[in-house]
Amino acid sequence: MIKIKELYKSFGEAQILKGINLEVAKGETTVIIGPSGSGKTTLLRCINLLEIPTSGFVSVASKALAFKEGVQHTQKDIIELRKNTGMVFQGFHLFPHMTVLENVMEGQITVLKRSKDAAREMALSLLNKVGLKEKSLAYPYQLSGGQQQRVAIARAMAMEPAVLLFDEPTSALDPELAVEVLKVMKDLAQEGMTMVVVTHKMSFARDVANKVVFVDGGLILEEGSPEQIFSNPKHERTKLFLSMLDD
Amino acid sequence: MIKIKELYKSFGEAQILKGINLEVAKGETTVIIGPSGSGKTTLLRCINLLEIPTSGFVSVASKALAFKEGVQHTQKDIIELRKNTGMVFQGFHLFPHMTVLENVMEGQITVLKRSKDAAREMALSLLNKVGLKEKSLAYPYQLSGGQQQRVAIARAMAMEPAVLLFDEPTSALDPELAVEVLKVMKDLAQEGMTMVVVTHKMSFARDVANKVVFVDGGLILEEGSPEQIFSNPKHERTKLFLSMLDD
Amino acid sequence: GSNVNKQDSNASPAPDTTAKSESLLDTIQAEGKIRFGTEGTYAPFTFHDSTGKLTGFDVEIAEEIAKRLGVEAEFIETKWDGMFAGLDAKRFDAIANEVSIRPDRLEKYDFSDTYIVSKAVLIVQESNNEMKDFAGLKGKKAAQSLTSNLADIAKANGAEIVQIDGFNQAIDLLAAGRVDATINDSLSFLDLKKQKPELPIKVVAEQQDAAQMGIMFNKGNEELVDAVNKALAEMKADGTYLKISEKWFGTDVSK
Amino acid sequence: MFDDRTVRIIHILQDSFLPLLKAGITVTVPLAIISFILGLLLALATALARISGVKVLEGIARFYVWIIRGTPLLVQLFIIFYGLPAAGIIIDAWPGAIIGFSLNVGAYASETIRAAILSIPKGQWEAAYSVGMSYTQVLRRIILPQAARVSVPPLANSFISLVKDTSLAAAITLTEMFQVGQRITAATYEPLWLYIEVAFIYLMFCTVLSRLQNYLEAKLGRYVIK
Amino acid sequence: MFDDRTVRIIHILQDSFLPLLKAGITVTVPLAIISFILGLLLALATALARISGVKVLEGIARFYVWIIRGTPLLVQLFIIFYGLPAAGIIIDAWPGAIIGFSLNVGAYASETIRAAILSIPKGQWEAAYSVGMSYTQVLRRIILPQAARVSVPPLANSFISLVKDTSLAAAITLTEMFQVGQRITAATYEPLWLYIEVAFIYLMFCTVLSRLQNYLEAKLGRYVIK
Ligand SMILES: Nc1ncnc2c1ncn2[C@@H]1O[C@H](COP(=O)(O)OP(=O)(O)OP(=O)(O)O)[C@@H](O)[C@H]1O
Ligand SMILES: Nc1ncnc2c1ncn2[C@@H]1O[C@H](COP(=O)(O)OP(=O)(O)OP(=O)(O)O)[C@@H](O)[C@H]1O
Ligand SMILES: [Mg+2]
Ligand SMILES: [Mg+2]
Repeated sequence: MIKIKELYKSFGEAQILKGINLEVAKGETTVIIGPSGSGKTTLLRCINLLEIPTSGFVSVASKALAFKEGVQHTQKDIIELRKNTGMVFQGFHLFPHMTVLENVMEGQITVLKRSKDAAREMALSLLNKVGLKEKSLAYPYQLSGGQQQRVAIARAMAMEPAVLLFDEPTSALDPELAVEVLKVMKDLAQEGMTMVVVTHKMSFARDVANKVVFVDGGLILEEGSPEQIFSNPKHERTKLFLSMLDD
Repeated sequence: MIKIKELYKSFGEAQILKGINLEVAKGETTVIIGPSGSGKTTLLRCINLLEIPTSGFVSVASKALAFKEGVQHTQKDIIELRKNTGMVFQGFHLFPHMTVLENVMEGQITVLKRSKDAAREMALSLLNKVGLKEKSLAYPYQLSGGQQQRVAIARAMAMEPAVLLFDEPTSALDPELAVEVLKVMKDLAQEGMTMVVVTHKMSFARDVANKVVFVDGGLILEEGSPEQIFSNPKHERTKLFLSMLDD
Repeated sequence: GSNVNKQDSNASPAPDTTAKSESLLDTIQAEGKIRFGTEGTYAPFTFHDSTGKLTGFDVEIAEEIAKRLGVEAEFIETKWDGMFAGLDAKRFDAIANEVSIRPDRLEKYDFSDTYIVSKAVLIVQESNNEMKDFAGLKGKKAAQSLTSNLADIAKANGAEIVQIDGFNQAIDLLAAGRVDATINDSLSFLDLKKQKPELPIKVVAEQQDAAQMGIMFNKGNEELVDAVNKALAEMKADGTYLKISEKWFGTDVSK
Repeated sequence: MFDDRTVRIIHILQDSFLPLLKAGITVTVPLAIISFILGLLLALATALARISGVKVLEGIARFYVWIIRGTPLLVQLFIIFYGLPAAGIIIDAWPGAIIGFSLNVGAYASETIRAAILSIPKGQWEAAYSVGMSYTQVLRRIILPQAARVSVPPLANSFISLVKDTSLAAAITLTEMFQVGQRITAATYEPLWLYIEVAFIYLMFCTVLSRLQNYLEAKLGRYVIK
Repeated sequence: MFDDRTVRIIHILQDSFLPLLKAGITVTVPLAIISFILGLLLALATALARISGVKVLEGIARFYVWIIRGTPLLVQLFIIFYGLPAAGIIIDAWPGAIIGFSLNVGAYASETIRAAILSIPKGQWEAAYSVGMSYTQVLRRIILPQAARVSVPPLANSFISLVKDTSLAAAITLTEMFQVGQRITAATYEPLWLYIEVAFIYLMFCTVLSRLQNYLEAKLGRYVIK
């Protein structure tokens, strides 16, 4: 579903991603862990092209793009690839001037050109799924963080992307509120959604991930099944990092 | 060191604290846990009078105030009690227009009327203690979250308060950065600082707390040693809550 | 006998207690200066010469009046609206600014005797051969400042008035072809032609005795008005007036 | 009870009220509204040019704001009305005034709008891009509605200033309310009282605007916590 | 090469430059600076009154802002200079102009400052209170320095407007730069060119102000990420 080859990304002088290779199979959930500043967020942003990679190859579902310095892709190509992904941010980033329902309808109407009615129906069924149907007419500020994040997931899903990307979706939430968001994500995984999740919720990784990827210094240091990584990490660096996460 | 009796606090119609009784002995560390919205933050804010209690009795070190509806204490009384406490916020709230050093000097100069030299000396020694002496001249935006929180601790300590209050000091931090802040707090506890800490870092509570207090619905539901609370909670509610925290 | 001299006013006791009853003329002579309101932007009557000094026909007449009252003339420059408001507020004692003596003004203010009589001229573009007299204004656009009596002449001849702030603006409008004509003071026109001979405008008609100008005062200052009239009469009699008139216009403008 | 002068002034004020109000409603108000709307469009374009990242556009926008903010509105009107005819461009008073005032609003308001757009968190752009929106869609649907809320108070300031600045239109022969006041003054010689009356009518207009400002602030702000 | 008219205009512009500049430097600039400083103090007091929570103070502040924003500056100057003497209050042109312009700056800028103060996160107040500071200390040491940064661009707008608005002082007998321009016009009959020259000098002053604005924005913003 996702194929990334030799992905490099620099900001000015600073090289942040230094040749990432990653494949995610359809229906699988991949969890990315790694120290702060290692490039996890940058990697996700390169997958949906919020950042344009310096060089390398990115393909999601049917759409693939190769990047080189000096080569610019059209706005159209970028949007097309981006449409195959949905993104859920640490800070939710709901549109504050729209109701919950409008948040979930917006992209369907402007991007997918669905009719209002179709968009509303889709939105309501997704809100139902994340347990927020009765909050349809509320504004984001009237929701708790956990509720906001569930709306953000519904908003991303409404575009029917091939892959959902999550960047620390629960780290801004109290433990209690995190639980409800993780539950929704777990359900999605079980329904066969392809997902890439940056998170430090180890219990989620253990229960849900098909693959855990440890990123350090802009490189994938080690990847494998959750058991492999958590119980039997190959690298000292991984061991040290995991020791800091134990609650 | 702290004595709170029958503390009530309402915002308009909503009663948030419903009769809190709490004592914290000198040199002890008390950890407060409880679900979101239970009133933990409000309790801390009532101790240093960022919120004025609706009724009840609050004493910190040598200063005590009784509150009743209709009775207003003077600005002077409030500041005097407040001076006995230092507060560390979830969001750090450093003064962005001042360097690290100036942040730690500010209160000493304006409130304690120390000389600039004395304030600087004190500030440097505290910054040294939290491991940030070499960042003295940086501005807050140039620091990581963990570093900012350590400066906030130094800023609170510079006022030499009798008690330090912490409101989820690490919940805005990555696990790695949280570690460095928790270490500083642990050192303080070992040096005999009196502290009240709202946190969900259970390992910290287990290692450092003399007492754990579980707050729910504006009341203290249960309190005891960490072992008591974590291994043998009396209430179902406490058990349920703790089950959500296991990573 | 209202011309009180300095000794008289010095003789009046305790000026602060009787300040109310003291006449404006007394005050002027006590202070040794008379304050004139003037625009300072209306050549050649009241304007600043190339060195920046306030001068002009009205200014020199006012100075001469002051001299004959035995006081200094002080000029306070303000806009046209501020002129009336300033006199009302007693910011100055009189106005020397080519103010024409009109019945409506006389309702609220007093005037001195006439010190200049203006002829109104009809000014059009050089290329305009249709308009030959004031009657030709009918249905045409004339740029006029509404505060002047020249606007009344234009209106009386059936012109559509385009309101302007001053002569300059009228000339701009005329030159830009935005209006067909303007009626103005012949003396201003001559001064303009002196400064800008290349301007493609011309005079096609003249009207005698269009207006009589006087120094303007608040009502209730008869002593001062009388004193000023006396000074005007004296300067006309001894030739001083003629000298000033010829200096600015090369002719006697009192008739 | 009242002396003659007072009676006279009361009469003048009574007689002048309707003519003044009429000039206000037929000239001052439409001039202000039309110029403000056009000016806002210009301001939006200028603000977008300023943050476009395209050097040439940025340069043009900067230059425009610099010239217009740096020179008096009266002079700008003069140049449009008396200067352009020399270059063969003859614009009537009404369009001339609208052009002048719009250019002015455009320059000042562009700074406000630019600041408002920049104040919307980057996360909003990214969230909107991440659902596949194009630049224009993001701007129209997500950013501008939020920027509108932030910019209402300063734009209201601009609008209220504009209502009063329209009095400069008299300099280019447009007879607006202030000018009517001056006409009446020319016949009645009571400038101070007429000015106060004119000020009173401006105050009425501006009070309506302030109300509108409060209404818009409340409406656009319904989705934020007070 | 040049025709007579051109040569004449060039001479006029050359001769008038120094007198204009002198009026600008001795009247326009000091008038604007003094009024702006006093106006800022007034604006600060008004803004604090507006957010004080004391109903009476809030009411007074609101009323003041409403009256001043709602009526033309020219009328305010008129009332101060020509109206107050009727009540026995005689104020000279300079102090009168300074009072008028300060009151105006005070009203408009108070809205800016109020918004800026409210834009500082509540956490800053609380952090400062929590180290034991009093209201005034928090305001002076923590809030205002940060609010200053936010309010530089809109206050710069106000200052730049003020520089040009000082031309209204001519109506109350203060001969500032614009009036000097009109004087020269009266003798030379070249209003358009004189106006352009005057505009050029205003532009110079305003350019300096824009530079100052950029400098202040950079200096006060040194502690935030770009
Ligand atoms: N737009 C940018 N310009 C310059 N540097 C950037 C930019 N975005 C990220 N970086 C830098 O890239 C590095 C990696 O950042 P990234 O956000 O990908 O890390 P991360 O692994 O997500 O860390 P965290 O766990 O803290 O979120 C950091 O050093 C960061 O400062
Ligand atoms: N200023 C206020 N006005 C009105 N209600 C308030 C205010 N501050 C807090 N509350 C309400 O009081 C309740 C308790 O809030 P508090 O912040 O003390 O909870 P908490 O235990 O700290 O929760 P969390 O874990 O989410 O920080 C919440 O319902 C909250 O909405
Ligand atoms: Mg990240
Ligand atoms: Mg809390």
